[in-house]
Amino acid sequence: MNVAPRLRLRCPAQSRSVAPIRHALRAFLEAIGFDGKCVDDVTTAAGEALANAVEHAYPSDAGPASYVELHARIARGKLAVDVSDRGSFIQRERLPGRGFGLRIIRAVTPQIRIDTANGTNVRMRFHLPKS
Amino acid sequence: MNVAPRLRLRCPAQSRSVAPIRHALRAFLEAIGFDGKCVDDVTTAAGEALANAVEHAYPSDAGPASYVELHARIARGKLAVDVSDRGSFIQRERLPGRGFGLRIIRAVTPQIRIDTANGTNVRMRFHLPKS
Amino acid sequence: MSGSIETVRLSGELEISRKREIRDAFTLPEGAAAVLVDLSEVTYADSTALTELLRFCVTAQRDRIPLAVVIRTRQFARLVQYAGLAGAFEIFEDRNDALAYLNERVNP
Amino acid sequence: MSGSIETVRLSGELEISRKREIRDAFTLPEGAAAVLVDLSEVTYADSTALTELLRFCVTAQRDRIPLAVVIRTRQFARLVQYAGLAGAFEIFEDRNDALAYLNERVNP
Ligand SMILES: Nc1ncnc2c1ncn2[C@@H]1O[C@H](COP(=O)(O)OP(=O)(O)O)[C@@H](O)[C@H]1O
Ligand SMILES: Nc1ncnc2c1ncn2[C@@H]1O[C@H](COP(=O)(O)OP(=O)(O)O)[C@@H](O)[C@H]1O
Repeated sequence: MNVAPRLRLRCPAQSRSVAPIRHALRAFLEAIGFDGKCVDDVTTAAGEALANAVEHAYPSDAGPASYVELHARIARGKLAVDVSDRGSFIQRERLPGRGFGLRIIRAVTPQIRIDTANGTNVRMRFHLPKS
Repeated sequence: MNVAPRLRLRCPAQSRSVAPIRHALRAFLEAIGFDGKCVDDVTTAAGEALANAVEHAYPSDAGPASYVELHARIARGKLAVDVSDRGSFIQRERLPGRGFGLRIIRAVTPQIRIDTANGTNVRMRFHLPKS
Repeated sequence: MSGSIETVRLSGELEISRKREIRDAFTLPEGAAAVLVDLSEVTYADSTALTELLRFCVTAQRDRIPLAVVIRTRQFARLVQYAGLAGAFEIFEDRNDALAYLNERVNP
Repeated sequence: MSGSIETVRLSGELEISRKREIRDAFTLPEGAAAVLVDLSEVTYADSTALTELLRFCVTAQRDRIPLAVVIRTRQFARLVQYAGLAGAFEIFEDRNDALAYLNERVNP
Protein backbone atom coordinates (compact mmCIF):
# COMPACT_ATOMS: atom_id res chain seq x y z
CA MET A 1 0.00 0.00 0.00
CA ASN A 2 1.14 3.54 -0.75
CA VAL A 3 1.56 5.42 2.51
CA ALA A 4 3.12 8.63 1.21
CA PRO A 5 1.71 11.94 2.50
CA ARG A 6 -1.16 13.13 0.41
CA LEU A 7 -3.75 15.91 0.29
CA ARG A 8 -6.85 15.72 -1.83
CA LEU A 9 -9.45 18.45 -1.76
CA ARG A 10 -12.57 19.06 -3.78
CA CYS A 11 -14.62 22.22 -3.35
CA PRO A 12 -17.30 24.14 -5.25
CA ALA A 13 -15.78 26.21 -8.08
CA GLN A 14 -16.43 29.53 -6.36
CA SER A 15 -14.01 32.33 -5.75
CA ARG A 16 -14.48 32.01 -1.99
CA SER A 17 -13.12 28.45 -2.18
CA VAL A 18 -9.68 29.48 -3.35
CA ALA A 19 -8.24 30.93 -0.14
CA PRO A 20 -9.30 27.99 2.06
CA ILE A 21 -7.85 25.48 -0.41
CA ARG A 22 -4.65 27.46 -0.47
CA HIS A 23 -4.57 27.50 3.32
CA ALA A 24 -5.10 23.75 3.41
CA LEU A 25 -2.24 23.25 0.95
CA ARG A 26 0.01 25.48 3.03
CA ALA A 27 -0.87 23.51 6.15
CA PHE A 28 -0.15 20.23 4.38
CA LEU A 29 3.21 21.46 3.08
CA GLU A 30 4.18 22.58 6.57
CA ALA A 31 3.16 19.20 7.97
CA ILE A 32 5.51 17.42 5.58
CA GLY A 33 8.43 19.72 6.29
CA PHE A 34 8.38 22.40 3.58
CA ASP A 35 9.05 25.93 4.67
CA GLY A 36 9.66 29.54 3.70
CA LYS A 37 10.10 30.18 0.00
CA CYS A 38 9.15 26.63 -1.02
CA VAL A 39 5.75 26.89 0.66
CA ASP A 40 5.22 30.36 -0.80
CA ASP A 41 6.10 29.29 -4.33
CA VAL A 42 3.96 26.17 -4.35
CA THR A 43 0.95 27.95 -2.89
CA THR A 44 1.43 30.88 -5.26
CA ALA A 45 1.39 28.55 -8.27
CA ALA A 46 -1.52 26.52 -6.97
CA GLY A 47 -3.41 29.71 -6.08
CA GLU A 48 -3.16 30.89 -9.68
CA ALA A 49 -4.32 27.57 -11.08
CA LEU A 50 -7.23 27.50 -8.63
CA ALA A 51 -8.21 31.06 -9.49
CA ASN A 52 -8.25 30.14 -13.17
CA ALA A 53 -10.49 27.14 -12.59
CA VAL A 54 -12.90 29.26 -10.60
CA GLU A 55 -12.83 32.14 -13.06
CA HIS A 56 -12.69 30.50 -16.47
CA ALA A 57 -13.63 26.83 -16.42
CA TYR A 58 -17.39 26.97 -16.05
CA PRO A 59 -20.18 29.11 -17.41
CA SER A 60 -21.24 31.59 -14.72
CA ASP A 61 -24.52 29.81 -14.09
CA ALA A 62 -22.90 26.40 -13.57
CA GLY A 63 -24.56 24.37 -10.87
CA PRO A 64 -23.29 22.24 -8.00
CA ALA A 65 -21.51 19.90 -10.41
CA SER A 66 -18.90 22.59 -11.01
CA TYR A 67 -15.97 21.96 -8.73
CA VAL A 68 -12.26 22.42 -8.49
CA GLU A 69 -9.91 19.81 -7.12
CA LEU A 70 -6.43 19.93 -5.69
CA HIS A 71 -4.27 16.87 -5.28
CA ALA A 72 -0.84 17.13 -3.66
CA ARG A 73 1.51 14.28 -2.85
CA ILE A 74 5.10 13.17 -2.80
CA ALA A 75 5.80 10.88 -5.76
CA ARG A 76 9.08 9.76 -7.27
CA GLY A 77 11.16 12.24 -5.32
CA LYS A 78 9.04 15.23 -6.29
CA LEU A 79 6.15 17.13 -4.87
CA ALA A 80 3.29 16.70 -7.32
CA VAL A 81 0.45 19.22 -7.22
CA ASP A 82 -2.45 18.85 -9.64
CA VAL A 83 -5.23 21.41 -9.91
CA SER A 84 -8.13 20.25 -11.99
CA ASP A 85 -11.64 21.13 -13.01
CA ARG A 86 -14.26 19.56 -15.27
CA GLY A 87 -15.01 22.69 -17.29
CA SER A 88 -13.62 23.72 -20.69
CA PHE A 89 -10.27 25.35 -21.29
CA ILE A 90 -10.67 28.64 -23.15
CA GLN A 91 -7.85 29.15 -25.61
CA ARG A 92 -7.17 32.82 -26.25
CA GLU A 93 -4.55 35.35 -27.23
CA ARG A 94 -2.77 36.92 -24.31
CA LEU A 95 -4.20 40.40 -23.80
CA PRO A 96 -1.84 43.18 -22.72
CA GLY A 97 -2.14 43.98 -19.01
CA ARG A 98 -3.48 40.61 -18.04
CA GLY A 99 -2.83 36.91 -18.37
CA PHE A 100 -0.28 36.87 -15.54
CA GLY A 101 -1.63 33.68 -13.99
CA LEU A 102 -0.07 31.14 -16.34
CA ARG A 103 3.09 33.22 -16.57
CA ILE A 104 3.49 33.13 -12.78
CA ILE A 105 2.79 29.41 -12.66
CA ARG A 106 5.45 28.77 -15.31
CA ALA A 107 7.96 30.99 -13.51
CA VAL A 108 7.77 29.08 -10.23
CA THR A 109 7.17 25.54 -11.42
CA PRO A 110 10.18 23.56 -12.62
CA GLN A 111 7.98 21.06 -14.43
CA ILE A 112 4.48 21.67 -15.66
CA ARG A 113 1.95 20.09 -18.01
CA ILE A 114 -1.49 21.41 -18.76
CA ASP A 115 -3.96 18.80 -19.87
CA THR A 116 -7.14 20.11 -21.43
CA ALA A 117 -8.68 16.91 -22.73
CA ASN A 118 -11.29 16.63 -20.01
CA GLY A 119 -11.64 19.98 -18.27
CA THR A 120 -8.32 21.54 -17.32
CA ASN A 121 -5.68 19.69 -15.33
CA VAL A 122 -2.62 21.72 -14.37
CA ARG A 123 0.04 19.20 -13.36
CA MET A 124 2.92 20.80 -11.47
CA ARG A 125 6.05 19.08 -10.16
CA PHE A 126 8.35 20.71 -7.61
CA HIS A 127 11.71 19.75 -6.19
CA LEU A 128 11.69 18.57 -2.59
CA PRO A 129 13.52 20.88 -0.18
CA LYS A 130 17.07 19.74 0.59
CA SER A 131 17.14 18.43 4.14
CA MET B 1 -19.53 10.57 -10.66
CA ASN B 2 -19.60 11.86 -7.12
CA VAL B 3 -18.75 15.57 -7.11
CA ALA B 4 -19.43 16.37 -3.45
CA PRO B 5 -16.81 18.46 -1.61
CA ARG B 6 -14.16 16.31 -0.07
CA LEU B 7 -10.89 16.59 1.85
CA ARG B 8 -8.47 13.73 2.20
CA LEU B 9 -5.17 14.16 3.95
CA ARG B 10 -2.44 11.74 4.91
CA CYS B 11 0.55 12.82 6.97
CA PRO B 12 3.29 11.21 9.04
CA ALA B 13 2.03 10.23 12.51
CA GLN B 14 4.03 12.92 14.30
CA SER B 15 2.79 15.44 16.79
CA ARG B 16 3.82 18.30 14.53
CA SER B 17 1.38 17.02 11.87
CA VAL B 18 -1.70 17.60 13.98
CA ALA B 19 -1.97 21.40 13.83
CA PRO B 20 -1.52 21.61 10.04
CA ILE B 21 -4.13 18.90 9.46
CA ARG B 22 -6.47 20.75 11.76
CA HIS B 23 -5.83 23.97 9.87
CA ALA B 24 -6.53 22.23 6.57
CA LEU B 25 -9.80 20.85 7.94
CA ARG B 26 -10.79 24.31 9.19
CA ALA B 27 -10.02 25.78 5.77
CA PHE B 28 -12.08 23.08 4.06
CA LEU B 29 -15.05 23.60 6.38
CA GLU B 30 -14.94 27.33 5.73
CA ALA B 31 -14.82 26.70 1.97
CA ILE B 32 -18.00 24.67 2.15
CA GLY B 33 -19.85 27.21 4.27
CA PHE B 34 -19.45 26.09 7.88
CA ASP B 35 -18.73 28.77 10.41
CA GLY B 36 -18.32 29.73 14.06
CA LYS B 37 -19.21 27.06 16.58
CA CYS B 38 -19.66 24.34 13.93
CA VAL B 39 -16.11 24.78 12.65
CA ASP B 40 -14.76 24.91 16.20
CA ASP B 41 -16.58 21.77 17.28
CA VAL B 42 -15.61 19.68 14.27
CA THR B 43 -11.95 20.73 14.44
CA THR B 44 -11.91 20.19 18.20
CA ALA B 45 -13.19 16.62 17.80
CA ALA B 46 -10.89 15.86 14.87
CA GLY B 47 -7.96 17.42 16.74
CA GLU B 48 -8.48 15.01 19.62
CA ALA B 49 -8.73 11.99 17.33
CA LEU B 50 -5.59 13.07 15.47
CA ALA B 51 -3.68 13.61 18.72
CA ASN B 52 -4.64 10.11 19.83
CA ALA B 53 -3.42 8.56 16.58
CA VAL B 54 -0.12 10.39 16.89
CA GLU B 55 0.28 9.61 20.58
CA HIS B 56 -1.02 6.09 20.97
CA ALA B 57 -1.32 4.20 17.70
CA TYR B 58 2.29 3.38 16.90
CA PRO B 59 5.32 2.27 18.88
CA SER B 60 7.60 5.28 19.38
CA ASP B 61 10.20 3.95 16.95
CA ALA B 62 7.70 3.41 14.14
CA GLY B 63 9.08 4.25 10.73
CA PRO B 64 7.73 6.14 7.73
CA ALA B 65 4.89 3.66 7.34
CA SER B 66 3.22 5.20 10.39
CA TYR B 67 0.72 7.76 9.23
CA VAL B 68 -2.53 9.35 10.18
CA GLU B 69 -5.30 10.11 7.75
CA LEU B 70 -8.24 12.48 7.77
CA HIS B 71 -11.14 12.18 5.40
CA ALA B 72 -13.94 14.75 5.44
CA ARG B 73 -16.88 14.93 3.06
CA ILE B 74 -20.56 15.63 2.80
CA ALA B 75 -22.48 12.38 2.52
CA ARG B 76 -26.17 11.65 2.97
CA GLY B 77 -26.95 15.05 4.42
CA LYS B 78 -24.21 14.87 7.04
CA LEU B 79 -20.65 15.98 7.36
CA ALA B 80 -18.59 12.82 7.70
CA VAL B 81 -15.13 13.09 9.25
CA ASP B 82 -12.99 9.97 9.63
CA VAL B 83 -9.65 9.97 11.40
CA SER B 84 -7.71 6.79 10.94
CA ASP B 85 -4.35 5.20 11.54
CA ARG B 86 -2.84 1.77 10.89
CA GLY B 87 -1.51 1.21 14.40
CA SER B 88 -3.13 -0.72 17.26
CA PHE B 89 -5.82 0.57 19.55
CA ILE B 90 -4.72 0.33 23.18
CA GLN B 91 -7.65 -0.60 25.40
CA ARG B 92 -7.25 0.69 28.93
CA GLU B 93 -9.05 1.82 32.04
CA ARG B 94 -9.65 5.53 32.21
CA LEU B 95 -7.12 7.03 34.62
CA PRO B 96 -8.20 9.92 36.85
CA GLY B 97 -6.95 13.28 35.59
CA ARG B 98 -6.57 12.20 31.98
CA GLY B 99 -8.43 10.48 29.16
CA PHE B 100 -10.29 13.64 28.18
CA GLY B 101 -9.79 13.12 24.45
CA LEU B 102 -12.50 10.53 23.81
CA ARG B 103 -14.80 12.26 26.27
CA ILE B 104 -14.48 15.52 24.33
CA ILE B 105 -15.02 13.76 21.01
CA ARG B 106 -18.18 12.11 22.34
CA ALA B 107 -19.47 15.41 23.75
CA VAL B 108 -19.31 17.26 20.43
CA THR B 109 -20.11 14.50 17.96
CA PRO B 110 -23.77 13.60 17.47
CA GLN B 111 -22.87 10.26 15.89
CA ILE B 112 -19.63 8.38 16.38
CA ARG B 113 -18.25 4.91 15.78
CA ILE B 114 -14.77 3.76 16.61
CA ASP B 115 -13.52 0.87 14.53
CA THR B 116 -10.43 -0.87 15.83
CA ALA B 117 -10.27 -3.86 13.51
CA ASN B 118 -7.42 -2.53 11.38
CA GLY B 119 -5.71 0.28 13.24
CA THR B 120 -8.11 2.82 14.69
CA ASN B 121 -10.79 4.52 12.63
CA VAL B 122 -12.81 7.20 14.42
CA ARG B 123 -15.90 7.79 12.30
CA MET B 124 -17.69 11.01 13.20
CA ARG B 125 -20.91 12.36 11.70
CA PHE B 126 -22.05 15.95 12.18
CA HIS B 127 -25.23 17.82 11.27
CA LEU B 128 -24.91 20.30 8.45
CA PRO B 129 -25.43 23.92 9.49
CA LYS B 130 -28.93 25.19 8.81
CA SER B 131 -28.78 27.59 5.88
CA MET C 1 -1.51 35.82 54.80
CA SER C 2 -0.16 38.36 52.32
CA GLY C 3 2.07 37.95 49.28
CA SER C 4 2.57 38.42 45.60
CA ILE C 5 0.31 37.35 42.79
CA GLU C 6 2.41 35.87 40.02
CA THR C 7 1.32 35.40 36.42
CA VAL C 8 1.78 32.37 34.19
CA ARG C 9 1.02 33.23 30.57
CA LEU C 10 0.70 31.09 27.45
CA SER C 11 -0.59 32.11 24.03
CA GLY C 12 -1.30 30.75 20.55
CA GLU C 13 -2.41 27.18 19.96
CA LEU C 14 -1.99 25.00 23.03
CA GLU C 15 -1.85 21.56 21.53
CA ILE C 16 -0.06 18.27 21.43
CA SER C 17 3.14 19.44 19.72
CA ARG C 18 3.72 21.94 22.56
CA LYS C 19 3.10 19.46 25.38
CA ARG C 20 6.53 19.85 26.97
CA GLU C 21 6.48 23.64 26.76
CA ILE C 22 3.01 23.72 28.33
CA ARG C 23 4.06 21.43 31.14
CA ASP C 24 7.17 23.53 31.82
CA ALA C 25 5.16 26.75 31.87
CA PHE C 26 2.65 25.33 34.34
CA THR C 27 4.93 25.32 37.36
CA LEU C 28 4.41 27.34 40.53
CA PRO C 29 6.47 30.55 40.36
CA GLU C 30 8.94 30.89 43.25
CA GLY C 31 7.34 32.60 46.25
CA ALA C 32 3.89 33.01 44.69
CA ALA C 33 1.01 33.51 47.11
CA ALA C 34 -1.46 33.19 44.23
CA VAL C 35 -1.23 32.55 40.49
CA LEU C 36 -3.02 34.19 37.62
CA VAL C 37 -3.02 31.77 34.69
CA ASP C 38 -3.42 34.15 31.78
CA LEU C 39 -4.60 32.16 28.76
CA SER C 40 -6.47 35.08 27.22
CA GLU C 41 -4.33 35.03 24.09
CA VAL C 42 -4.76 31.30 23.50
CA THR C 43 -6.41 30.76 20.11
CA TYR C 44 -7.02 27.02 20.37
CA ALA C 45 -6.59 24.37 23.04
CA ASP C 46 -6.82 20.59 23.10
CA SER C 47 -6.96 17.94 25.81
CA THR C 48 -3.18 18.06 26.18
CA ALA C 49 -3.53 21.63 27.44
CA LEU C 50 -6.44 20.65 29.71
CA THR C 51 -4.57 17.74 31.21
CA GLU C 52 -1.57 19.93 32.01
CA LEU C 53 -3.77 22.71 33.37
CA LEU C 54 -5.56 20.25 35.62
CA ARG C 55 -2.26 18.87 36.85
CA PHE C 56 -1.15 22.43 37.64
CA CYS C 57 -4.36 23.18 39.54
CA VAL C 58 -4.05 20.04 41.61
CA THR C 59 -0.47 20.94 42.58
CA ALA C 60 -1.51 24.46 43.52
CA GLN C 61 -4.44 23.20 45.55
CA ARG C 62 -2.16 20.84 47.44
CA ASP C 63 0.06 23.80 48.33
CA ARG C 64 -3.03 25.94 49.14
CA ILE C 65 -2.11 28.50 46.50
CA PRO C 66 -5.19 30.01 44.90
CA LEU C 67 -5.27 30.01 41.12
CA ALA C 68 -7.44 31.92 38.64
CA VAL C 69 -7.57 31.06 34.95
CA VAL C 70 -8.38 33.65 32.27
CA ILE C 71 -9.92 32.14 29.15
CA ARG C 72 -11.44 34.29 26.42
CA THR C 73 -11.49 32.05 23.36
CA ARG C 74 -14.85 30.37 22.89
CA GLN C 75 -13.36 27.15 21.57
CA PHE C 76 -11.27 26.83 24.73
CA ALA C 77 -14.19 27.71 27.01
CA ARG C 78 -16.32 25.05 25.32
CA LEU C 79 -13.51 22.50 25.53
CA VAL C 80 -13.55 22.83 29.32
CA GLN C 81 -17.30 22.15 29.27
CA TYR C 82 -17.01 19.18 26.93
CA ALA C 83 -14.34 17.64 29.13
CA GLY C 84 -16.62 18.01 32.14
CA LEU C 85 -14.11 20.21 33.92
CA ALA C 86 -16.14 23.41 34.30
CA GLY C 87 -16.08 22.95 38.07
CA ALA C 88 -12.41 22.11 38.30
CA PHE C 89 -10.98 25.59 37.69
CA GLU C 90 -11.83 29.14 38.64
CA ILE C 91 -12.31 30.55 35.15
CA PHE C 92 -12.69 34.24 34.28
CA GLU C 93 -13.23 36.00 30.97
CA ASP C 94 -11.87 39.22 32.37
CA ARG C 95 -8.35 39.57 33.70
CA ASN C 96 -9.42 42.15 36.30
CA ASP C 97 -12.09 39.87 37.71
CA ALA C 98 -9.48 37.14 38.05
CA LEU C 99 -7.13 39.52 39.85
CA ALA C 100 -9.90 40.70 42.17
CA TYR C 101 -10.70 37.08 43.02
CA LEU C 102 -7.06 36.36 43.84
CA ASN C 103 -6.60 39.61 45.78
CA GLU C 104 -9.48 38.70 48.04
CA ARG C 105 -7.81 35.41 48.81
CA VAL C 106 -4.30 36.76 49.32
CA ASN C 107 -5.33 39.81 51.37
CA PRO C 108 -8.64 38.83 52.99
CA MET D 1 3.63 71.81 -8.94
CA SER D 2 2.76 71.23 -5.29
CA GLY D 3 0.00 69.20 -3.65
CA SER D 4 -0.99 66.49 -1.29
CA ILE D 5 0.24 62.93 -1.16
CA GLU D 6 -2.71 60.64 -0.61
CA THR D 7 -2.55 57.08 0.65
CA VAL D 8 -4.36 54.02 -0.65
CA ARG D 9 -4.06 51.13 1.77
CA LEU D 10 -5.03 47.46 1.52
CA SER D 11 -4.16 44.62 3.87
CA GLY D 12 -4.59 40.89 4.39
CA GLU D 13 -4.83 38.47 1.49
CA LEU D 14 -5.33 40.22 -1.83
CA GLU D 15 -6.84 37.48 -3.91
CA ILE D 16 -9.57 36.55 -6.31
CA SER D 17 -12.48 36.65 -3.85
CA ARG D 18 -11.67 40.32 -3.11
CA LYS D 19 -11.38 41.40 -6.75
CA ARG D 20 -14.12 44.02 -6.60
CA GLU D 21 -12.92 45.49 -3.32
CA ILE D 22 -9.37 45.72 -4.69
CA ARG D 23 -10.56 47.40 -7.86
CA ASP D 24 -12.64 49.89 -5.86
CA ALA D 25 -9.73 50.72 -3.55
CA PHE D 26 -7.40 51.33 -6.48
CA THR D 27 -8.93 54.61 -7.63
CA LEU D 28 -7.21 57.97 -7.63
CA PRO D 29 -8.13 59.92 -4.50
CA GLU D 30 -9.77 63.28 -5.22
CA GLY D 31 -7.17 66.02 -5.61
CA ALA D 32 -4.12 63.81 -5.11
CA ALA D 33 -0.82 65.10 -6.48
CA ALA D 34 0.81 61.76 -5.73
CA VAL D 35 -0.31 58.43 -4.30
CA LEU D 36 1.33 56.15 -1.79
CA VAL D 37 -0.02 52.63 -2.31
CA ASP D 38 0.59 51.11 1.09
CA LEU D 39 0.48 47.32 0.75
CA SER D 40 2.86 46.72 3.65
CA GLU D 41 0.26 44.75 5.60
CA VAL D 42 -0.66 42.49 2.70
CA THR D 43 0.06 38.89 3.66
CA TYR D 44 -0.52 37.26 0.28
CA ALA D 45 -1.26 38.47 -3.22
CA ASP D 46 -2.23 36.78 -6.46
CA SER D 47 -2.46 37.85 -10.10
CA THR D 48 -5.85 39.44 -9.49
CA ALA D 49 -4.14 41.95 -7.21
CA LEU D 50 -1.33 42.48 -9.73
CA THR D 51 -3.72 43.04 -12.59
CA GLU D 52 -5.66 45.65 -10.61
CA LEU D 53 -2.46 47.31 -9.37
CA LEU D 54 -1.16 47.54 -12.93
CA ARG D 55 -4.41 49.03 -14.10
CA PHE D 56 -4.18 51.61 -11.32
CA CYS D 57 -0.59 52.49 -12.24
CA VAL D 58 -1.50 52.95 -15.90
CA THR D 59 -4.35 55.30 -14.96
CA ALA D 60 -2.08 57.32 -12.68
CA GLN D 61 0.61 57.51 -15.32
CA ARG D 62 -1.89 58.80 -17.86
CA ASP D 63 -2.84 61.56 -15.40
CA ARG D 64 0.87 62.15 -14.60
CA ILE D 65 0.33 61.37 -10.94
CA PRO D 66 3.38 59.70 -9.43
CA LEU D 67 2.73 56.53 -7.50
CA ALA D 68 4.89 54.58 -5.04
CA VAL D 69 4.05 51.08 -3.88
CA VAL D 70 5.12 49.71 -0.49
CA ILE D 71 5.48 45.94 -0.45
CA ARG D 72 7.07 44.11 2.46
CA THR D 73 5.82 40.54 2.15
CA ARG D 74 8.30 38.33 0.35
CA GLN D 75 5.64 36.28 -1.40
CA PHE D 76 4.20 39.47 -2.90
CA ALA D 77 7.62 40.82 -3.87
CA ARG D 78 8.42 37.54 -5.64
CA LEU D 79 5.03 37.52 -7.36
CA VAL D 80 5.89 40.81 -9.03
CA GLN D 81 9.15 39.27 -10.26
CA TYR D 82 7.48 36.10 -11.50
CA ALA D 83 4.92 38.13 -13.43
CA GLY D 84 7.73 40.08 -15.08
CA LEU D 85 6.44 43.35 -13.67
CA ALA D 86 9.43 44.41 -11.57
CA GLY D 87 9.93 47.39 -13.87
CA ALA D 88 6.29 48.39 -14.02
CA PHE D 89 5.96 49.87 -10.52
CA GLU D 90 8.09 51.95 -8.17
CA ILE D 91 8.30 49.51 -5.30
CA PHE D 92 9.68 50.26 -1.84
CA GLU D 93 10.14 48.09 1.21
CA ASP D 94 10.16 51.10 3.46
CA ARG D 95 7.26 53.51 3.73
CA ASN D 96 9.58 56.49 4.38
CA ASP D 97 11.60 55.80 1.26
CA ALA D 98 8.37 55.73 -0.73
CA LEU D 99 7.28 59.05 0.78
CA ALA D 100 10.68 60.61 0.06
CA TYR D 101 10.41 59.47 -3.55
CA LEU D 102 6.95 61.01 -3.91
CA ASN D 103 7.94 64.23 -2.10
CA GLU D 104 10.75 64.78 -4.54
CA ARG D 105 8.30 64.53 -7.40
CA VAL D 106 5.57 66.68 -5.88
CA ASN D 107 7.90 69.41 -4.56
CA PRO D 108 10.92 69.27 -6.83
N1 LIG E 1 -9.02 26.22 -15.72
C1 LIG E 1 -9.22 26.93 -16.86
N2 LIG E 1 -10.38 26.78 -17.55
C2 LIG E 1 -10.62 27.48 -18.68
N3 LIG E 1 -9.75 28.36 -19.23
C3 LIG E 1 -8.58 28.57 -18.59
C4 LIG E 1 -8.25 27.87 -17.37
N4 LIG E 1 -7.03 28.29 -16.99
C5 LIG E 1 -6.62 29.19 -17.88
N5 LIG E 1 -7.54 29.36 -18.86
C6 LIG E 1 -7.43 30.25 -20.03
O1 LIG E 1 -6.11 30.77 -20.08
C7 LIG E 1 -6.16 32.19 -20.08
C8 LIG E 1 -4.94 32.77 -19.42
O2 LIG E 1 -4.97 32.53 -18.03
P1 LIG E 1 -4.07 33.38 -17.07
O3 LIG E 1 -2.68 33.42 -17.60
O4 LIG E 1 -4.19 32.83 -15.69
O5 LIG E 1 -4.63 34.86 -17.12
P2 LIG E 1 -6.07 35.48 -16.78
O6 LIG E 1 -6.74 34.58 -15.79
O7 LIG E 1 -5.73 36.81 -16.24
O8 LIG E 1 -6.79 35.57 -18.10
C9 LIG E 1 -7.45 32.55 -19.42
O9 LIG E 1 -7.91 33.84 -19.74
C10 LIG E 1 -8.37 31.45 -19.95
O10 LIG E 1 -8.79 31.74 -21.25
N1 LIG F 1 -5.67 6.00 17.70
C1 LIG F 1 -5.47 5.28 18.81
N2 LIG F 1 -4.57 4.26 18.81
C2 LIG F 1 -4.33 3.54 19.94
N3 LIG F 1 -4.96 3.76 21.12
C3 LIG F 1 -5.86 4.77 21.18
C4 LIG F 1 -6.16 5.57 20.05
N4 LIG F 1 -7.09 6.48 20.43
C5 LIG F 1 -7.35 6.26 21.72
N5 LIG F 1 -6.62 5.21 22.20
C6 LIG F 1 -6.66 4.64 23.57
O1 LIG F 1 -7.72 5.26 24.28
C7 LIG F 1 -7.23 5.87 25.48
C8 LIG F 1 -8.05 7.08 25.85
O2 LIG F 1 -7.83 8.14 24.92
P1 LIG F 1 -8.21 9.62 25.32
O3 LIG F 1 -9.58 9.62 25.91
O4 LIG F 1 -8.00 10.46 24.15
O5 LIG F 1 -7.23 10.01 26.50
P2 LIG F 1 -5.63 10.12 26.56
O6 LIG F 1 -5.12 10.33 25.20
O7 LIG F 1 -5.44 11.28 27.49
O8 LIG F 1 -5.18 8.81 27.17
C9 LIG F 1 -5.78 6.17 25.18
O9 LIG F 1 -5.01 6.33 26.33
C10 LIG F 1 -5.39 4.95 24.35
O10 LIG F 1 -5.13 3.84 25.18
